[in-house]
Amino acid sequence: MKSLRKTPYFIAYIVLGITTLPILLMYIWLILNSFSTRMKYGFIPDHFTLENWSFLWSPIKQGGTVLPSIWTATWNSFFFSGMLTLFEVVIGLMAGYALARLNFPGRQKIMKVTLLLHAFPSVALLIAVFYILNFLGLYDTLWGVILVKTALQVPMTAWIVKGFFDEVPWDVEWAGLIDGCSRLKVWYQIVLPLVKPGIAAVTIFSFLSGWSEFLLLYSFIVSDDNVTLSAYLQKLISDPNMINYGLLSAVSLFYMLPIIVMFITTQKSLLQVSAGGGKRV
Amino acid sequence: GNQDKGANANANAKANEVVVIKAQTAGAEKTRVDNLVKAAAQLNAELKKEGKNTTVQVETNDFQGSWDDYAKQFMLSFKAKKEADIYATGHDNIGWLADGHYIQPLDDVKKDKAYSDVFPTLWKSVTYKNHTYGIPQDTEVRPVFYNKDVLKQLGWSDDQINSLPEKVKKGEFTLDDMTKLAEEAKAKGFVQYGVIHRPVDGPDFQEMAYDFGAKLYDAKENKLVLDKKAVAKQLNYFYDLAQKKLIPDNLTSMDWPSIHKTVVNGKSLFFYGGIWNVFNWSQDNFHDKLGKVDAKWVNDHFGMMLIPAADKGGKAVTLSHPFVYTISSQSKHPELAKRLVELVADPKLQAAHDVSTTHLPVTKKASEEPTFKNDITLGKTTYMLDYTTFLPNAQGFPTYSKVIFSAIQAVELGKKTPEAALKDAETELKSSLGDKLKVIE
Amino acid sequence: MKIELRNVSKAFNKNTNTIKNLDLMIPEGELVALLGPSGCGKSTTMLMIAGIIKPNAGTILFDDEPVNDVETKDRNIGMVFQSYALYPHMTVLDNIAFPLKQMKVPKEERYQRAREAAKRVHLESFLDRKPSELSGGQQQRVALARAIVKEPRVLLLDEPLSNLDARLKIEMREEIRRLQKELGITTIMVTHDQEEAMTMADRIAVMKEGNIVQYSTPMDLYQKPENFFVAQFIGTPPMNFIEGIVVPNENSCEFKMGETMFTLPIDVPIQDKTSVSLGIRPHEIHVGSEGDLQFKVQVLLAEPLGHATLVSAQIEQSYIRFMIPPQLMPEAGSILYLSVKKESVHLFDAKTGERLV
Amino acid sequence: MKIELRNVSKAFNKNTNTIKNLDLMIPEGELVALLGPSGCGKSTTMLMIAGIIKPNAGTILFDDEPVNDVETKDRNIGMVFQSYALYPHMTVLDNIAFPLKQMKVPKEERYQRAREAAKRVHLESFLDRKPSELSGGQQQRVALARAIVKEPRVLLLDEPLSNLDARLKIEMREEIRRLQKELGITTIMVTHDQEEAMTMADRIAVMKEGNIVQYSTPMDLYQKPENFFVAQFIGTPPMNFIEGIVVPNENSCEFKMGETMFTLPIDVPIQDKTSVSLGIRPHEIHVGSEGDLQFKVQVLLAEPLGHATLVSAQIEQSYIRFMIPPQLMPEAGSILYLSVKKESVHLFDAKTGERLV
Amino acid sequence: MLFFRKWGFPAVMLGPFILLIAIFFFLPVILITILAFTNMDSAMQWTFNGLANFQRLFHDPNILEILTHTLVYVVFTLVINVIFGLILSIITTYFIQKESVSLFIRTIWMLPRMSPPVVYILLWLWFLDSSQYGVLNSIRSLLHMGPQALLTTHPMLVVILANGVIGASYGMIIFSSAIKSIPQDLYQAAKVDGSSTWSIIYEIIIPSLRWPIMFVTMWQLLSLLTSYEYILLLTKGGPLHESEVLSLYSFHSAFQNFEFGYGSAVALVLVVIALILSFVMWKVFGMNKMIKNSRID
Ligand SMILES: Nc1ncnc2c1ncn2[C@@H]1O[C@H](COP(=O)(O)OP(=O)(O)OP(=O)(O)O)[C@@H](O)[C@H]1O
Ligand SMILES: Nc1ncnc2c1ncn2[C@@H]1O[C@H](COP(=O)(O)OP(=O)(O)OP(=O)(O)O)[C@@H](O)[C@H]1O
Ligand SMILES: [Mg+2]
Ligand SMILES: [Mg+2]
Ligand SMILES: O=P([O-])([O-])[O-]
Repeated sequence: MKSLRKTPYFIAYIVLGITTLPILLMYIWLILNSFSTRMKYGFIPDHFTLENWSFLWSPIKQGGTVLPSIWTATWNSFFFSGMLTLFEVVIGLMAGYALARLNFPGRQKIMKVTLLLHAFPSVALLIAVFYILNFLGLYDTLWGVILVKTALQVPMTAWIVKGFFDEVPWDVEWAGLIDGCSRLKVWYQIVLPLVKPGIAAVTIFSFLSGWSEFLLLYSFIVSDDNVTLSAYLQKLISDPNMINYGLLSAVSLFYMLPIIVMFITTQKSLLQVSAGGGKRV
Repeated sequence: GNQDKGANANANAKANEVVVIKAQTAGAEKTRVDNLVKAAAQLNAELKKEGKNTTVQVETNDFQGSWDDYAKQFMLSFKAKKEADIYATGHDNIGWLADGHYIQPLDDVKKDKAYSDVFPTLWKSVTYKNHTYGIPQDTEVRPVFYNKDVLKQLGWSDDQINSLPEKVKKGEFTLDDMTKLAEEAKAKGFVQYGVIHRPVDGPDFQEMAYDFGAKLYDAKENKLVLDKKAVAKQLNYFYDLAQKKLIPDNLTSMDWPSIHKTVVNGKSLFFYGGIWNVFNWSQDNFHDKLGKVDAKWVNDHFGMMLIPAADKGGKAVTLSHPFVYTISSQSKHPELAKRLVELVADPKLQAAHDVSTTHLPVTKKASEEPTFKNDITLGKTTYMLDYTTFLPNAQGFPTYSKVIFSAIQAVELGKKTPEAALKDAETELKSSLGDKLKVIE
Repeated sequence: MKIELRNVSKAFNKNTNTIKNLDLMIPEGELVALLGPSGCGKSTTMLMIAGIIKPNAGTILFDDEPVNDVETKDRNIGMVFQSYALYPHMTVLDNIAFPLKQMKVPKEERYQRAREAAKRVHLESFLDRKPSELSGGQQQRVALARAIVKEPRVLLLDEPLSNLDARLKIEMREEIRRLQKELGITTIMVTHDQEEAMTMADRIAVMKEGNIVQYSTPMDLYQKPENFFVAQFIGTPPMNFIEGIVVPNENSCEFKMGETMFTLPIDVPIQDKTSVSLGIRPHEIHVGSEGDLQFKVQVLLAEPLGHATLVSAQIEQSYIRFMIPPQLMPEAGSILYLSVKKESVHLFDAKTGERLV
Repeated sequence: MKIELRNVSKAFNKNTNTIKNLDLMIPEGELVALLGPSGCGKSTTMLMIAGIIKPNAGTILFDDEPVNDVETKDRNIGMVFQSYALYPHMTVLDNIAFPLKQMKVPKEERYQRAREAAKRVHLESFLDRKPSELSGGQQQRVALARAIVKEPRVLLLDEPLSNLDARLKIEMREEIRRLQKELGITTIMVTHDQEEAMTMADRIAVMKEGNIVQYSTPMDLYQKPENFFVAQFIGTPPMNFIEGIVVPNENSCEFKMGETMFTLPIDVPIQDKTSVSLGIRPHEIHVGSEGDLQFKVQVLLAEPLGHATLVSAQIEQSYIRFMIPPQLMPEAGSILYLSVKKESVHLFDAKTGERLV
Repeated sequence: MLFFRKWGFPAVMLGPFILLIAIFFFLPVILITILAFTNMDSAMQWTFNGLANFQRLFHDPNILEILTHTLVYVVFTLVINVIFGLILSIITTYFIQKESVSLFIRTIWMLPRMSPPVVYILLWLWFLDSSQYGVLNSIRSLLHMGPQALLTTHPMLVVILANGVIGASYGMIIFSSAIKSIPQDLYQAAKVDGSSTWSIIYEIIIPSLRWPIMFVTMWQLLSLLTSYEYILLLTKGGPLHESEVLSLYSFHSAFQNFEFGYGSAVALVLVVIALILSFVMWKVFGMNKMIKNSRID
């Protein structure tokens, strides 16, 4: 009786285990690889070494070049992703709210158009975007790339958060108005805290996409001062004959670390959902 | 164009103008632009002597990424007028760069005495539509590596082993001989594979076409050429290798490290490589036991030879992919840029670059530099420049190369016969290149 | 503040008007109760006064100024929503202090006042909880405290006490009434508790299907319901109705139902054979023959209520209920003689529902 | 189904037990009302019986079988949540049909039965609406229909009628009672409406701070409250209490408060000078001197209720409220002579709250 | 004034959004549409050539094969993405109540998305490398099994798996956030009404996720149609054309062969396909109904 009741759980865990384990192993492998000179049979670490991690304290040499400091790249990545996230999340939340909760003509059209824009491959857009950026004098500037990237991503943010805004009970908004808020204030004082899980989701996505952005930076930034972590990685692998895989593993783990931390912290906000209480209208 | 970083108007009567020249290269070999910085010092000294109030400052940039991306970036930055004055790139880009009016002809630089002793064939690589659009910076060759240990096991004497390159050069040892030798080594179980080549598309495959006597480009008509007979032979060659199981089943899906490991650990008798591989193998732990291996070790265990001729007495070949300096057509200081390019030909600068990056010099003088001559690998391969070939400079060549590679892949995987593969390749080339293609039956 | 609704209509969809040409005037400082069946449009009316829902037609006036275009936040309203509408992410204290925060009351004073309001609704020991950790009644009290804390000019209470126990309810009523009187807050309250409406309201508006059917003082409503709907709606237990026809005599009226016939103690001329409903409140029926109208019934069921016994009985085809002293417990089937005083007799036209007497 | 709670405790946090060692036995087929102040743990008790909240200690038994480990879905329960908990994405009809769907009732029959249930709660014309398009009372009725549609063995009703108007409430009460009786569904109902509890329940459990203070029949509870808490909690308007001390005489007892002193019509021996609360229900107080206990008061306020007038008056320091016939309207300040019958006098120890008489 | 009251707020909320998209998204879209009718190449000249690009596309010997691959790739990856995303989110939010465990699992599934794409793909390549140095083949050889070359024998399968694993995390995050927003009392009511675990998933959770599911499906559909990065890194569309999809083809044309005009034309074809699919989905999902009116007038 009791075990029967557990069947769904049992199946769920099996499915989860079978599919999750390979991924976990892949990354454990990556970690081991970064700490060893060689892997026996391809997967058993051999000599423990910290050499691959030396980029943390001394710039690495590759061929004839010395790569820039990883910390500069990290800072640049933070700046770029941070700005992108800020723009994207704020603008996306505003638009998502308008699309979910305000009455104005053309709402459907805006939604359709923004969705369909996504059907245009960003590669194809690259050349066209170049002409725009060049026209605006934003070519070879970080802000230009931030704006472009925001524009490409913000429809997604708006669409996602619209779903979350839809679920917010109307009566708390009403109460906010009664208590003397303008609709703008209702939006950020009352509604936003209630869609925290949604904000967590879009924040992590936009930060992530900023963090790993490569193509746009690479296409629209000529100068070398703005090297980000993804560009740094690109430097490591640009010559397929000369990749130091141990180093690459270490750098990519380093690259992943901030985003993992960020992910965990934003996900923790899921714990603080305050749904429930009262009769929802 | 390049910008003047502000005229430095001093209280001194003579205002000194600082001219910034931007130079860009791609890849790890940063000496290509660093040499320009050194040349600038020389230039500044000369300018001073000439009594000019100009100081040249070279701003360098090394792009990391694929060649396509490098090209793309140049196009865009050019349109935005932010491109480098001196753009170093593979010679095969000259076609589209010239067609797009991105770069200017450098015929006068060619005439400069600094470049008077360039290996003559190299000028071919930078000529497009009867003009010299680039100045060779360095070059390399793509020899076949052969494993000395395996040959020893096959009973070859040291002398025989060391004279193999010579025999190849003379056309005594043919491609067929090479295949047979590989077969023997494999049959005897000394190696797992007979031959290894690169796993992805690249110039190496075209050297085989040249080996079979192909013509890839018609300069007069400015058209790429599909030489069907030669290409058929080329496809047959790879088909044959696969049928005889001399190459790994899935060679074209292996990654580079596996290729290097296979070669370095002596699992294959031959390897279609490039001289820079010697440098690669010293950079990472490819050897199962030794880890990184230095040039000496490589020369002890491997020999390098030209690609054996297809027929007895025929011409052995190799292929080079020279790096060239080009100068932007929008450059505000073309004269200064040209002078820089002249000064950078200095043999010492060349030799330093070549030795540190395992490349070959472009001038005779440089090849006689002691530092260069003493290099264990380079000294031995410079002669190959006399046998070398180049990729066409024409636009559309990447497409051509990709289609041919697909065909090779198809025959290797046994998915198509050489005839079928050739037919499909022809259709595809006609479709994508249109009137840029000329087919020779 | 005087509140006036003029000819207000509201439709949620094209087919039906939820509110139909509603007129209502609430004098300054009065407490008006909205009473009506479930779904008749009480909450909708409230939301329109609050400015959250805009009427499709008609005008809403505050102190004779049309406010249709005034934003909710500028109307200075306190409201208890039927669903409470607490802010789930804020503590009780923050919920209550929120309106003050919007008024930019300094932090210290704000919390001071919020704490006082919480005390009034007996929530002083729950200040740090989130709404989801409160019981239903506690949530409702938070809503109440939040509505009154800023001492608004208009108070809208949509069933503010429905989830409170009887004792607390009485206390809260008094609290609201006191506050409302002291500050002269114009208040509109929806309630289903008629006693609440009767004891608290200056006036009662009885609604039916989006309209007001009677608007007057509690006593008036009770004693002189203008039509059948109000009569049957007001009063618990509800008024008894006996269907019959009127046969006028020279100087009185006979009431006829089936076999039974009795004299109505009225002196208004009524057309012959009018189908009528004779209404009598359960409390007005007495055992014995001391009244002006007399009839006998057969007992069906007697239920003790504590302070009285509730009897259900049959007279011809009609059923009636009435109270008798708690000591009495008539058995089912027994016959009782009942009487009613003249003033307690209500007569309605069976067709139009209009009051005849 | 017989339901029993044995020594059940539940704590939401470490500091306090919300439910403390609660014992309760509900015989098969009975309707028990839970009555108690806001926040005393009624809903929590219901949720524990439903199996949604697991008790920290104690056992819950259905037909003498412990069900602590039986999942909610296997308990065959119908429940109206205090918050309704309607499924927002389903129409009214689908909401009501949902429990049947879970029982794999064929589609046609399912909708047939759901429609019938909807009709019982007068929602037949709202079947296609989503819950968000309903009024509060309509939502509550959906919840009610959903709870009864599958004719469960146990019905848990958490204030199921709080948002309905008086008439509908009476109707629904009858509906529930009929269904419950017909099918013998063991029912637990939380209500704040004492009349509801009195008329509907077979027994009433009065709760206070997570415990049951009296569990007995409605009449018993009304007439013989076991302690002060129950006495003051049960009955609307609430019982009047006069604080004083008892001074026993030879064959009777004197009650003394301040200057005033009067004889208590009781014959139980009580210790001298015991501080007591003398409780009298407003309905039991009559004007005049026809009772066993007599005293005079000064009128403070008289409110007309329709069927009676509610008078608030003062006797020494205590305030009392009582009903007089609606015709009387004493002026504030006037003196009234009142009397109470012997049976209507309740006496509680002021310290322990225990009933003395 | 009144005008501002009515339009001011939507304008403020939507203004930056519209402006940004109009300039950096909508305008480029128009430009590439024009571009598709030119023969722009590496010289970057806007010379119009009418329908030539489309004629060439029509006669392209590979186009049919590429279209088929696109379809297979999109459909299967999409199914994995959405279904698996849903399963993962339900498991980590509903089944596993312990938040730390859920978070751990979600984090693992996010790792592929959080790794640099090149490294993620390198991991696959290392594992699947057809030589004996590939991890999979190393393990197989320990077990005395012959080497496998999944990348040559089943390139599309690998492409779908690699993309599926990444894509699943997208749905997972959005869905689990949405599940977390479902009020608890709905589960309680459902349990009281006799719902089993399956039916709670089916009747309560999934209907509450209508918008996210719909959004993720449509968005991922379009993303997959237009995405090529991972394929480019993993197989470059090969061997032969076996894993070449339309967007990759567009990329190859535009940025390897520098035929920008032709590349844009290929992209336009893609857009037309996307338009049709989106339209169908829009109808299927009843999107119009999910755009509700404001309840504040
Ligand atoms: N999730 C929770 N966390 C902490 N305390 C809670 C929680 N739920 C309820 N309580 C507390 O437990 C007590 C009992 O709550 P319960 O909901 O059972 O009250 P109730 O008797 O139903 O009250 P009401 O009549 O107001 O609905 C209350 O004081 C409440 O504040
Ligand atoms: N958003 C809506 N869409 C459609 N109809 C609605 C909507 N809101 C309310 N209604 C309908 O309008 C009518 C009036 O609703 P309202 O909430 O004003 O009733 P009410 O008088 O407050 O009832 P209750 O006493 O049950 O709360 C109801 O029949 C209801 O079904
Ligand atoms: Mg209402
Ligand atoms: Mg409760
Ligand atoms: O592609 P290559 O590295 O051989 O020039």
